[in-house]
This record gives sequence, structure tokens and C-alpha cells, in this order.
Amino acid sequence: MLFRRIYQFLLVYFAGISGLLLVKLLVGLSDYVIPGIPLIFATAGETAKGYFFDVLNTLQVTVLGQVISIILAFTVGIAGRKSSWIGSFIKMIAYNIQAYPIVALAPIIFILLGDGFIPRLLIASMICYFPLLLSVLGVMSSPVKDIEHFYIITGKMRWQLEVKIRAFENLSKLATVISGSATLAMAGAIVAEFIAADAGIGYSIRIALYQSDLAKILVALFMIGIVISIYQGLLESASERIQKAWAISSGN
Amino acid sequence: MLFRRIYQFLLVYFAGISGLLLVKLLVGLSDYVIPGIPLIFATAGETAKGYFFDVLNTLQVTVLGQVISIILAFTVGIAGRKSSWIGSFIKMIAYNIQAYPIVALAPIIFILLGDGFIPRLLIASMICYFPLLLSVLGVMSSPVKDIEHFYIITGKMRWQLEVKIRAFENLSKLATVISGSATLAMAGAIVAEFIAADAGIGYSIRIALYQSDLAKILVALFMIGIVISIYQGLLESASERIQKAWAISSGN
Amino acid sequence: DARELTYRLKWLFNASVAGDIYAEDKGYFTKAGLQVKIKEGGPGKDAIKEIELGQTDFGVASADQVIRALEKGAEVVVLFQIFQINPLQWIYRDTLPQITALSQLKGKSIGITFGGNDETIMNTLLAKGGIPKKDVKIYSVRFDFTPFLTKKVQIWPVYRNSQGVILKNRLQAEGENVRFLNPADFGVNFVANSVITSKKMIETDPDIVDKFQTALLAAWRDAMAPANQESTLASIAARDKDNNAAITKLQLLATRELTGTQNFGSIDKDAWIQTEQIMLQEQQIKRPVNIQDWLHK
Amino acid sequence: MMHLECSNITYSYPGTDHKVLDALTCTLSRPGFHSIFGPSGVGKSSFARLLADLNRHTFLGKIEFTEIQTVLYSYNLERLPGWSSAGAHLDKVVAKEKEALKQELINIFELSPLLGSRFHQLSMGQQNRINLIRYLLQTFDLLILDESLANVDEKLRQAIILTIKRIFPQKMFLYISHNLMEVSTFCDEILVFGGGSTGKSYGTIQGQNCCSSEAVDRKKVDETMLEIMNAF
Amino acid sequence: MMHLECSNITYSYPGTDHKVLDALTCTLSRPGFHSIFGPSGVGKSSFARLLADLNRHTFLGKIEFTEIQTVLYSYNLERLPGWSSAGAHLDKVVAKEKEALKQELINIFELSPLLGSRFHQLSMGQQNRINLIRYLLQTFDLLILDESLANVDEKLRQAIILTIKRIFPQKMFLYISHNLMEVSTFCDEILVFGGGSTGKSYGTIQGQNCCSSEAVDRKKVDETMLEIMNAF
Ligand SMILES: Nc1ncnc2c1ncn2[C@@H]1O[C@H](COP(=O)(O)OP(=O)(O)OP(=O)(O)O)[C@@H](O)[C@H]1O
Ligand SMILES: Nc1ncnc2c1ncn2[C@@H]1O[C@H](COP(=O)(O)OP(=O)(O)OP(=O)(O)O)[C@@H](O)[C@H]1O
Ligand SMILES: [Mg+2]
Ligand SMILES: [Mg+2]
Repeated sequence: MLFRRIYQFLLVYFAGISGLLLVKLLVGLSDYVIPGIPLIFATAGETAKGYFFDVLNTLQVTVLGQVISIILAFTVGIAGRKSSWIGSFIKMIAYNIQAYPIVALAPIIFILLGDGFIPRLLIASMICYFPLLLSVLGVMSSPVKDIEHFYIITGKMRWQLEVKIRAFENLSKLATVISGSATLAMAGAIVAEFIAADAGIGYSIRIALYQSDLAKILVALFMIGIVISIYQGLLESASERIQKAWAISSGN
Repeated sequence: MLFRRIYQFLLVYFAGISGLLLVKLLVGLSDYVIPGIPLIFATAGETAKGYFFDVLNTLQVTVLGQVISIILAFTVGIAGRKSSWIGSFIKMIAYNIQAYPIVALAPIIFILLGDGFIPRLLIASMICYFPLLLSVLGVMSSPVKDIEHFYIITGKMRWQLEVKIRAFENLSKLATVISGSATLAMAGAIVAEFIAADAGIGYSIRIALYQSDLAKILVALFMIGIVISIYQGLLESASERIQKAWAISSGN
Repeated sequence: DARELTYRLKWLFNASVAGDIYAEDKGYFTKAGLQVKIKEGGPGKDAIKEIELGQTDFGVASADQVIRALEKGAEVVVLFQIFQINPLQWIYRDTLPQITALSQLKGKSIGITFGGNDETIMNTLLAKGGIPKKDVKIYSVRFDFTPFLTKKVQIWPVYRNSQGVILKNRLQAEGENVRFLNPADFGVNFVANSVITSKKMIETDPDIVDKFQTALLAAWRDAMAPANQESTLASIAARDKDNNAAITKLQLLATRELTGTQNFGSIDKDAWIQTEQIMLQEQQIKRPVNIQDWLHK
Repeated sequence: MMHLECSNITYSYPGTDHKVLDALTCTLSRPGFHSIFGPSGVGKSSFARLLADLNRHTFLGKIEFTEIQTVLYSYNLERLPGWSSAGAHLDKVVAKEKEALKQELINIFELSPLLGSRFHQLSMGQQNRINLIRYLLQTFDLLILDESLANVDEKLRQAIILTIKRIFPQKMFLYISHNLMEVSTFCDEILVFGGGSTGKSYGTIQGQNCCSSEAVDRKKVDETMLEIMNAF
Repeated sequence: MMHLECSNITYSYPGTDHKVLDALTCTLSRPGFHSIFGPSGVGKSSFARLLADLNRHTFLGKIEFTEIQTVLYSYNLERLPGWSSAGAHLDKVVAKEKEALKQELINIFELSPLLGSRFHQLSMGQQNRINLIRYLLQTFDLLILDESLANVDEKLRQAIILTIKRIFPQKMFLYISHNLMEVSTFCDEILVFGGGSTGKSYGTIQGQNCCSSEAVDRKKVDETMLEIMNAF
């Protein structure tokens, strides 16, 4: 799984680069618009190591942000699963906040929270949590009648149990979304750094963009890709193992 | 549903504003950090109408972008549902592209596509499609054994049928995600406008930010909120009606 | 010659591009027999790239962009220099004593945009003033001004003729006055925006370039003339709906100061050479590009 | 004494105009192992679900419970959650003081070797039994068994029915099953739902209500069976 | 002639060491309505699923099909998709040339009034019937009915079984049911799976194989039933 992820990423990445180089060649563009191979290598030599550590820095925010958004998404999703007024209200807040692009909210966040690690984390979580929320809501609001019936009719149903039943019945769906949300959290962390931080790969990308340095951006994208592939691969393996442990392979 | 959405939005919005004003009062911040009520009203008087039309402009991109991402997400989700190499490869591309924050990809997009409507649409779709994809993948990769058995054993299973069965069994989950994705598409469109366009509310927000005018941003947020609430409400009503028509109320 | 030309600006439509707006609005291009469409700029726009890709014919780029592009093999030529004084300056409240010597920067909290021009310029200023980096508090600037507004940062980079005006105005409304720190006052002449085109264009269509340059220069000159102030403001107002008339007027005045009044549009060759040198020192570029060879006669 | 009276119940599913129950009047007059019997689709399950949750349905007519507080409804398609073994789930939902009863039932239901398995690993009859046993260990006055033992073999099913009759003489049961002989032999009052899609008829027939397999009088059972058959 | 031979089949579910099938040897020697009978949890369904999809399972022993190409497996928990009526789904999966057969079966299965309903609106017995009918209208040599009629009333079930025997004399059926009398009366060869959790035993008993309800010789049926009971 892990090696396949990396290998596939390399394939995609080099396909992309080749495409760009082809455009460069056909249109006859300078290194400023699309960097050539020597320049990319030279840039990689200079920046690869630094960017790698930047990505690791970002990864910390990613992991923490993902954990927070998972917690948040489950909390809101569970609270919002009922079709009651409160449920619909919570859903509504969650939806509305999402529609505001982070770029518009950022100044408010900065006014209220100052700057530094916290807003970076907050923005990463905000970007990651909404898609998670959607899935959690979907799962949490569809009853599993044939299992829940007993607990309802005997008055034993608690919200915890309801949540557990629905989560368990949709384990593979939730696992897909949770491990998929890693990339969202990463994207969120990078955007947050891009807007706000003075560390992380997003910050480095901002600087490269200021300098119109596409070669640096390509190196950064490579580092992001390789790290996210590894993280994603690990998450997927872990989620598979957890699913197996909790469920023993289900179905006949 | 529709009126409830609007009404709830107003509640949230004014709660938010009150919070900001409270901070202003407590910390004793001046109008240029957090605008006071008179300034907000004055600004609203000047800009509300223009912003409203900006949001409508953005809404066009949103709707189109959402349609595109739904199509894209279903295509990729359906193609990627198998655990074959190709399926996993498609999933991997989808994941990787997602991890690249749009801000880093934007220069490449602009190089390849120039400017105008197309990159704006592309960016809106890209931001919206991935969370959709996650849900579609989750649904499409879990078999519904008790329905599929017959078609499999009699050799009648086609991929279209498989997709239809799984979609139908998860209709409410998919509906939640699809109508929820409206806000994602809106956020995507705004970000795209923020980065690239010369129209739409995202563009106006960029100017307001550039002028460091929080009052304008608050008015813009109001307009976005009200329009997205209406759009969301309409989508939800429509999705409910469609679900009913297709399914007749399911379950006993 | 009815060939449609495009002209990509660097920034949004406002008073800082008054001459460009004026040229189109008052038909300077048409009169010169050209059909020119001007397009707004923005953070994601790069005129040099567009010129190379054939998406635009003329554009506005900052000097550092031009130098960087030249280093990487792009072939762009500077036609004329819009600003004689770089609009990128630092704003500070008048509660700070006026900065007349660079040594006064010691101990101050200063905003700089990492990777941006202001980093390069501030580094040069600090070096010039002999101030080690550890003796100032550098604050990383993002796109909003809150840290300056809340007084967390004392000296903040702005574009003198756009945000600078707005901020000054906003603070004045609250009874606070501001000053600007202009690097040129301390001998740092880092060139800002210039009008550029491709070398190829100059070689193949020298007369078009000529006509364009003449028309645009004339438009800028007229737009900056105090006599034409009202009609310039009207042209701007038609394009820039987000600033009120008072602000626009102040911005126009500020722009006028930056473009200079005598040697209008002229290329300050020494400043260009200094810019290249600064960039070399700051390792923004690795090898000299001989910028003087790329400045149009 | 504990009894149940329904008069003139008429019921249609929302959005349809087909009368699933049409002027049903019936009485169950005492605790015991009663039954609902009738052809497929006649409305047995619908009636049972009505009884179990009066508030959720809108119907015409009147249902009166006397000395019946808690009505439970079990059916054969129920599942247990998958995250732990059947035994663990059973432990969770059974009160401490019913431990002895639980052990006794587990033995009679032949469930001991299965308690370690997850629900989805069980055969259909095993699933039926583990589901039913948890209902029997709850507090109830009336328990409806809607084909709850449909997938269990006859021998074991008979043992289970006799056990229920022996252990819970004070409770009311309503056993829905398609096994005519079994119903005739072991049930007390048998509500027979007759008629297919045209008209409906309802009646009550007295079953043999046997309490051990030795007590079965085959001839009398045959008579009851005949009576039921003719009731259609 | 069409026949099926199994020798020494031993099977455990992956990840468990409980032998669900333990050295099973049996033969079905001709077309007809055969049966698997045995207590709950003995391994009937497991064996049936094995036959239906040999490739998906790993087991010891040998299974040989002669003149049997297509094996279908139906069971009572299957569902039809919900997006259109049962009738529409039926139309979709039945070939044109079987239209007449389809109509005949619909009448005997008493399904005509239900064809307009969605699957989830049907009673359990109705669901059983609509599911089974679609299998009968496919091309097959051996069809396994795993409690496929478990929730249908006896009268109708009997009619359905007799119809199947009449219409498909050249096909092989394997009927899994817990109704001893029915199996003894109407089935040809009866594979009896015996023994509970300790040891397992398998044997074949000849059923009465009646082809109409008039032909039933009650005494002989009783004998067969006794024989089966003793086989445990
Ligand atoms: N949810 C529903 N919506 C509409 N009609 C329904 C619904 N459930 C059942 N019906 C119809 O009501 C009638 C009675 O169904 P019910 O399930 O009560 O029958 P039953 O007597 O339990 O049959 P069986 O023995 O087959 O389980 C049937 O004709 C069925 O089609
Ligand atoms: N997926 C599975 N994983 C592990 N064990 C299983 C699984 N399915 C069934 N078993 C076990 O295999 C044995 C045989 O099950 P099977 O379903 O074949 O029984 P059956 O004879 O069909 O019983 P019934 O009449 O109750 O349906 C049972 O003990 C059951 O617990
Ligand atoms: Mg029923
Ligand atoms: Mg079975």
C-alpha cells in the first residue's frame, strides 16, 4: 500500500513535469515561465532539504489539525444528526462558516487570536473539518433500523449507542473519509501558512511566488507530494488494521 | 426549510457581529480595527447593492462549478471504486492534486489557461470536488450484498447497475453531501476570484482587504451568507423532493 | 493597423494606474492608430509570463521581476519607468519621532513581507545603517494591517499612493497622524513599476512599440497634469468603484509626487543598476544580467 | 386480569389507500402463548407493529390494554451490533438479577457454543435465537414474536416454545408463525386473519395449548388445524 | 445424466478452526426437487454457498458436477433495488421468451396485486416470493433455495413447490427448509445433516416426492419423517 502510493505519486509527478516541459519546448519558453531541467535540478539541490523540513513542519500542523477536525466534525455531526431545531441550527452554522472563504475570515481570526501557531492550526482545521462533517452527518442521520429497533423498543437507546451503531455499520465509509481528509488537512495547513505563518512549506511557497520562482514551487510540490503519499499510505494501512481489529472481516 | 435557513443565518450573523463589537468595547479598539455600528451601516448603505450583484455573479460560477465537480466526483469515484491498480491510481491522483493548495497550483493554471472565466471555474470546481469525491468513493466501494447477490450470480451485473444500487441505498447520504457541497463550491469560487478574477464577491473582498476595510468585509460576509442560505435552502428542498420521487419514503 | 494589442497592468484599477486608465479612456491609443485593451492586474498576474506566452503585448512589471526574468532567459525590454520614486515605503505614527537617520530604526518593530521587495529594500537599509538584524524586531507581514492598526508593529510597509493614503486617512479620522519612511531619502533607489514589452516585439514591430510608448507617455503626462485633475479623477472613478472620491483624489496627488514632474517616464539608469546590485547582494539573483542593456533608448 | 381488546381497527399505510387492516375486532383474554395466524400479506406484521407502538401510527378504531404496560415487538430480521460477540451484547442488555434465568435460557436455546461469535458469523437460526433470547430477558408484559423463530429447526423451536410457556406463565405472548401444526398444538388463543386481497375476516380459535410434547393429542390438533383452515 | 457428487468435503471459515463441514460425502443422482435438512447451525447454508461459488472458497475434498453448468443460490434475506416497483424489476431481468412462463408463475405465486409495490412495502412472505420468482425465470441447471420460502404460509408454499416440480422436471433443486413434513412429503432425495457441535454425520434419505396434494400418503410421510428424525 505504502510503496504503491509513493510509486504512483512519482508517476503522476513526472507525468506532470513532462507535460510542462513539453509546453516549454513547443512554445519555446524561457526558464522564467517554465524552468528547464537543469534549473529544476539546481533549485532542488539548493532547496530540497530545506523544503523537506518545511513540509515536516507543516505535517505537524496537519496531523494536529486533522485530529481537531475529526473531533469537531464528529461532535457537530453527532449533535446535528437529529432533525430537531437545534440539529438543523448547528448544521446551518457549520454550513455558513464554510461558505466564507478563509481569506475573508482570516482578518477576523487574526484580530481575535493574534498570530502564531493557533490561527494556523485553526485555519487548517476549518478547511479540513467541513467535508468530514458532511460525511459524518450523512452517516449519523441514517438509522440502522434492524439493529436499533431492540434498543429503542426496550428503552435502552442512548445517543452514544446510536452513534456507535451507525459508525460501526459505516466503518469503511468513515475510514475512507478520515484517511482521505489527511490531504485536506495538509492543503488547509498550507493555505494557513500561506496566509498567516512564518514557517512551513506554505510560507516557503508564498516566498517562491513573490519571486515568481516556478522551479522552487515544483520542488515544493514534489516534497508535499512525497510526504503526503507516505502519510496517506500509513493512515490507510492503520485504518485497515483498525477496521479489521474492530470488525473482524464483516459480511459473509 | 428555506425560511428557517435564512432566519438561522441572521441569528448566527448577528451573534457574530455582537461578539466582535463586544471585543471592540472590552479592549477599546478604534473604528479602524473593528468598525462600530454607525460605520457598518454607512458602509452597508454604500456597498450593499453592489456586493449583492457581486455575490450573484459569484453564484453563477458556484452553480456551474458545483455541477462540474459533481460530475467529476462521480466519474472519478465510480472509476476509483474498484480496488484494482487503475482504481487506486485514479484515487491517488485525486488525492495528490487535492493536497496541493490552490494557491500553489494557481500560477501553473494561469500559465496553461490564461485568465478569464475558465480558470475561475476550474479552481471553484477543484476546491469543491474532492470532499464530494471522498463521499462518493465511500459509498461506491461498499457493496450492498443482499441486493447485488442476484445480479452477480446470474451474471447480470453491469457497472451501471452496481453504481445505481449503491447510490440508491445511500441516497440520503449522497444528498446531504451534494447539497452541502454548495457551500464548498461557493467558497471555491470566492477563493478563485480572490486569486484571479476581476469580478465577483471574492474580487470585492480582495479590494476591501487591500483597503483594510473590515466594515466592507462584514457587509460582504452578510451578502454571501444570505445568498448561500437561500441557495442551500432551495437545494435541500429540491433534494428532498427528488429523493421522495425516486424512493417513495423508504423504510417501514 | 487594426491589430488588437493588450496591455496588462500590475495592479487593480485605481489612482496608481491613473495614466493607463486615462490613455484608454481619452483615446490616446486610438489617436495613435492603435487598438489597445488594458487589463487589470492582481497578485496572480504576471505580465512578463503573459508576454512570453503571447497572451499580451505590453505590460507593467516591477524592476525586480524584470531582473529576475532576465536572469532566467526571458527577453523583455523596459520601455519607460512609471515611478521615479518607489511607492513602496513604510508608514509609522507620528508618536514616533521622525526618522531622519537609519540608526533610529534600532529597537523598532518593523514589518516586512518575506520574499517581497520590501524585504530586499529593508535589508539594504539596515545594512546601510549598520544595524544588525537582531537589533530590530522583524514582523512578518501578511495581507491585512491589523498588527499595525493595533500598534503591535510600529513601522509597516505600504504602497504610498494607494494603501498609504487609505491608512493615513483612516488614522486621521481617529485623530492620529502618520509619516512615511522613504528609502530613497537614505540613498536606496530601488526601481518600481515600468512598462515593458518583448525584445521580439521591438525587433518586429518597432513602430507599434514607438506609437504605444509615445501615446502612453503622453497620457501619463496629461493625467498627472494638475490642470487635468478633474477629468483624470472622472476616468478613474469610472473604473474604480471601491474608493470614494476623496480618497481617489488623495491617491492621485500621491501618485503625482511619485511619478515626478520634470523627467517624466524617464529611465533612471543608475537606479536600475543599483537595483541589480542590491539584488545580487541580497542573493535574489546569482549572476549579473547587465540591466542597462535591456533598457529602451 | 391482563387482557387486550381491539375493536374496529382500520389501518392503511400512509400514502396508500389499501386497507391493510379492515375493521379488525379481537380479544386476547388472559396471559399465555397466543398466536396470529394467516396467509402471507394479510396484515399480521402490520397489526403487530401497531400494537407495539400505538403512537407512531394513525389508525381508526380502539385498542385497549389492561394490565399491560410494556409491549415488545421482535422480528426475524433484526441484527445485533457487530463490534463485539453475541455473548458480550447479551451481557450488556441483561440485568444482573436475571443471570440465572439467562443461563437457563442459553442452555435451552443451545447458544453456549455461539456466545463468542459475532452476529454476522452466525447461521440464520442462530441469529433468530440470540435475538429472541435478549427480548425474553427484558421487562415486558406482552412480547410479540413476529416469525422470530422462522429459521430455527422444528425440534429446537418446540423446546423453546415449551420453555417460554413454562417460565413465563404470567406474561402474554403473541406468536406469529406460518407453521400451522405448531400453532395449533402449542398456542392458546389463535387470532386467524383470513381472506386475501378482496375482503378480510378475523376470528379467534382455541388452540390445544399443550405444555409438553407428551401431552400432544394428535387428533385434537388435527381438528384445530382443520378448524383454522376452514376459517379462511 | 445430470448429477452432483461431493466427496470428503471439509470446510472452515477463514480465520476460524471450527469445521463447519466435516468430511461430507453425498450424491444427488438425478434432476428433481431435493433437499438439505438438519438442525440450525449444522452447515446447510455454508454448503449451499460453497456449491454456488466454488472458486470463492477454499475447502478440502472434491465436488463434481455432471451436466450442471449453472448453479444459482437464492436465500430469504435478499432484497430488490428500491427505485422501481417489484414488477418493473421483474420485467428487467426476465427474457422476452419467458413471458408466458412469467405470467403463469405470477399467478401461482399470487403476486399480481403486488407488482406495483416497491420491495420495502411488501410483507416478508411477499418479499420471499418476488425474490424466488426471478430466480426461476433465469437460466440454470441447479437452483438452491435457502429458506427462500421461510416466511410464506404453508398453503401457498405447497402450491409453489408443486408448481416448480411440474414446470421444471429437468432441473435440479436443492430446497433448504426447517419444515420436516413438507420436506418429507415433496422432496426426492433428502440430504440429512446431523449432529450438533460435537461430531457431524451426513446421510441421504428418500423422500415421498409427491407431485400433487392428493397423492400424499400420510402414513408413508410419517415413516419418512421418523427416519429423518432418527438420523440425527
Ligand atoms: N411500509 C409499507 N408500505 C405500504 N404497504 C405495506 C408496507 N408494509 C406492508 N405493506 C402491505 O401491507 C400488507 C400487509 O403486510 P404485512 O407485513 O402486515 O403482512 P403479513 O401478514 O405480516 O405477511 P407475511 O406473513 O408475509 O409477513 C401487504 O399487502 C403489504 O404489501
Ligand atoms: N461468516 C462466517 N464466519 C464464521 N462462521 C460462520 C460464518 N457463517 C456461518 N458460520 C458458522 O458456521 C456454522 C454453520 O452455519 P450455516 O449458516 O451453514 O448453518 P445452517 O445449517 O444454514 O443453519 P440455519 O438453519 O440456522 O440457517 C454455524 O455454526 C455458524 O456459526
Ligand atoms: Mg409479516
Ligand atoms: Mg442457513
